[in-house]
Amino acid sequence: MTNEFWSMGGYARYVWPCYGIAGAVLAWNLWAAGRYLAAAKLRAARALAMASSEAR
Amino acid sequence: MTVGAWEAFLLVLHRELCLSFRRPEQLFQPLVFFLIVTTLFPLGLSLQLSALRDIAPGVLWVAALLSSLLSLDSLFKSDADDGTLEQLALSGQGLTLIVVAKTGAHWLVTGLALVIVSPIVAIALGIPTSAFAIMMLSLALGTLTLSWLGAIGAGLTIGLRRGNVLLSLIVLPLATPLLIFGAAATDRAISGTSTAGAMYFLAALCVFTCTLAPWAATAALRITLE
Amino acid sequence: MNFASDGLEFEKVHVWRGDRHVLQGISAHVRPRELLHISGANGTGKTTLLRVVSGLLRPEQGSVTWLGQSITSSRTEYQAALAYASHEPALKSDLTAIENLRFAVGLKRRVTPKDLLAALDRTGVAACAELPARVLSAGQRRRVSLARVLAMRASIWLLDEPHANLDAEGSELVSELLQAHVQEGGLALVVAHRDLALSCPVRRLELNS
Amino acid sequence: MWTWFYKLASPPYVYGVAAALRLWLFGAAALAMGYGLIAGLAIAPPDYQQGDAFRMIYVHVPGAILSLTVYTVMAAASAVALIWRIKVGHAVAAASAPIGASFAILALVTGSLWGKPMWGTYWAWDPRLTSELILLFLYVGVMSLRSAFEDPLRGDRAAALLAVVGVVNVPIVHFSVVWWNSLHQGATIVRIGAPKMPGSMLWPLLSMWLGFMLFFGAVLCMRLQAEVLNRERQASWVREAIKS
Repeated sequence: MTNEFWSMGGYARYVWPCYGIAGAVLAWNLWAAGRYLAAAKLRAARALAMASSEAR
Repeated sequence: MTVGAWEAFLLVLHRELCLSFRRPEQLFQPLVFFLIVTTLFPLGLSLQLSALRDIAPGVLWVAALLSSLLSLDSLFKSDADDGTLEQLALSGQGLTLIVVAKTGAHWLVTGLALVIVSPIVAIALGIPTSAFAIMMLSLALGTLTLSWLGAIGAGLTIGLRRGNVLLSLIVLPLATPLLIFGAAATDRAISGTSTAGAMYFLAALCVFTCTLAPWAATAALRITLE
Repeated sequence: MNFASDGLEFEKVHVWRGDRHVLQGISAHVRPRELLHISGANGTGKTTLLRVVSGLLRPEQGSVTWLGQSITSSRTEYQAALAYASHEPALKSDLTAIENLRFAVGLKRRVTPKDLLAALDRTGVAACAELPARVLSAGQRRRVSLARVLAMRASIWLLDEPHANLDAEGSELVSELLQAHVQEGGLALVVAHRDLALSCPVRRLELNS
Repeated sequence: MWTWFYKLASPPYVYGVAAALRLWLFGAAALAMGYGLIAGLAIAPPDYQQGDAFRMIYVHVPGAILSLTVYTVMAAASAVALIWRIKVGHAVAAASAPIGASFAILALVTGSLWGKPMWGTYWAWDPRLTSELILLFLYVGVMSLRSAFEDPLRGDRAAALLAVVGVVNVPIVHFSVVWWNSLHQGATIVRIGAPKMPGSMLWPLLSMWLGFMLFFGAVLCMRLQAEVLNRERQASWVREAIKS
């Protein structure tokens, strides 16, 4: 059963890369968005710090 | 004392033509490019004239698109660089009118010129003379549409450093329908089958673009002029 | 020339460029027969303010009104009454001085070559009328651009550094032109570093960052 | 009515909603995709024509549909931002573009992987593949235009205009490629008619589509938070927001 499942009726070499790429695209989206948000937060924090240091 | 819209349109058109003919080398460059590209294709493929006929419509149209794109970069950019675009924008005439006049002039000196030299290229590519009329008409419609698509792209990329690369990136995807219908019309004219379908589509695209693109190009200019 | 009673007003104009808050709530009211002298150090937004007033740049907050009407609602009429001279002379180098004037002024009002020549003569560059702008010196280009402002016969002048590239005599000319314009009932906004040395009423707006 | 509209589009409100929705959307997306994967890969029977190769549908079709949906979202947000000068619209458009582009790439790559066993070639000038490629180019154009401007505000507005122009163009491109294809009679295309699908095949597909939609929503929320922060100038609420 497992073997049969993994072989995908002979189409394994197309089906699994297909799902692999889908997984990769979804993972990239998560990773890139997370990094982008972190960078934006850092930038905002820096801007705030600069503004408050100027105010003093 | 005020200047009517038609008068203003003619004045801008006159200005553009005047500027183009003061720089004839800029006028000829796209045409020479068109000739060179279409000559390179047969050389690269080393085909017989008869076999060349099959790829001729595609070659002709791709070369026409690329060569009109070449001159689009300067449509608004040279005026933006020396500040005269601001003067035109503040002239008290609608910006759309100025955009229409400038794009129209651009088509006259590049698109129409391309249409006029296209028979030379067509002969070199083995296109029969019976197909010339349809080929030239389709090129005229296609280059006019492309001038308008390009006006939007040129308006959007005025102040940018690598503007011309971006311009191609923006305009070429929008121009795929032109390539498809234009090449199809030429292809059918060569084989002697009915060209009506493709020509109607080309004409429809042309009318559609000429109606909407002036507003889009004006909006683009307003954004980049800020 | 028809000059209305109420002039040009801009109120609490805010403009950002990227993260930079270039104009931070600038207001002023300029009436006919008045001249507003805008000064300030480099990068304080003098040119930006002029572009906002001209209608080229829409402020993110604040309004510009002409004769009590927002300039965005009556843009073409407003801009027809406006002569703007940017920091660069805005000439096409392939066209002659008089052609440059003709294609710019001709959109505002019907002009004859004689009008244009008179304007060029007033700014002292009548001799350059038939020369392409390419061969003119920086000072001559400035004078041609002043002639363009003059020939437009507009009621509002927006001049950005009109003295740039001009010699002492040229600066004198700028002052004379401004004075005559204001005395005829026009209004002007002038960006300049130096003192304008005018006898007409001059209001000052100093920008700082 | 309008005050309500502007409150809805105010940056702090959008930031808060996006932050709160994010986790729920991710959770729901994981559930929907989980069911879709198991049911699609293991439970659904092989297709009588394509065998197990048809299982690629469960990522290819949602990816392709989403690439169009995201473009529509981007163009709609751009239009709103241009017409009413609502800055959050630009933030939504900027946040959507990279997600949509990634889905377009997904649809193209999985499409060509599916094409190999079915058509015998990785690439055919099939109308759908060609339009998808043009769509990807449009995404790239919008993103490059936005980043090419030094002033982010102008970049936003230029990109928004291009997005709106593009959305008019996508149907024309698709239609013209269909017409062109009918002219050329290229490779025979095996089509799967969705309505004819039995439920055991269809449900996983719908579930995957829903999962992709929810996933888009979740990633959009994350990116939207970042874009709103990047565009914000009134610092008062930002201080509170980035602490959490």
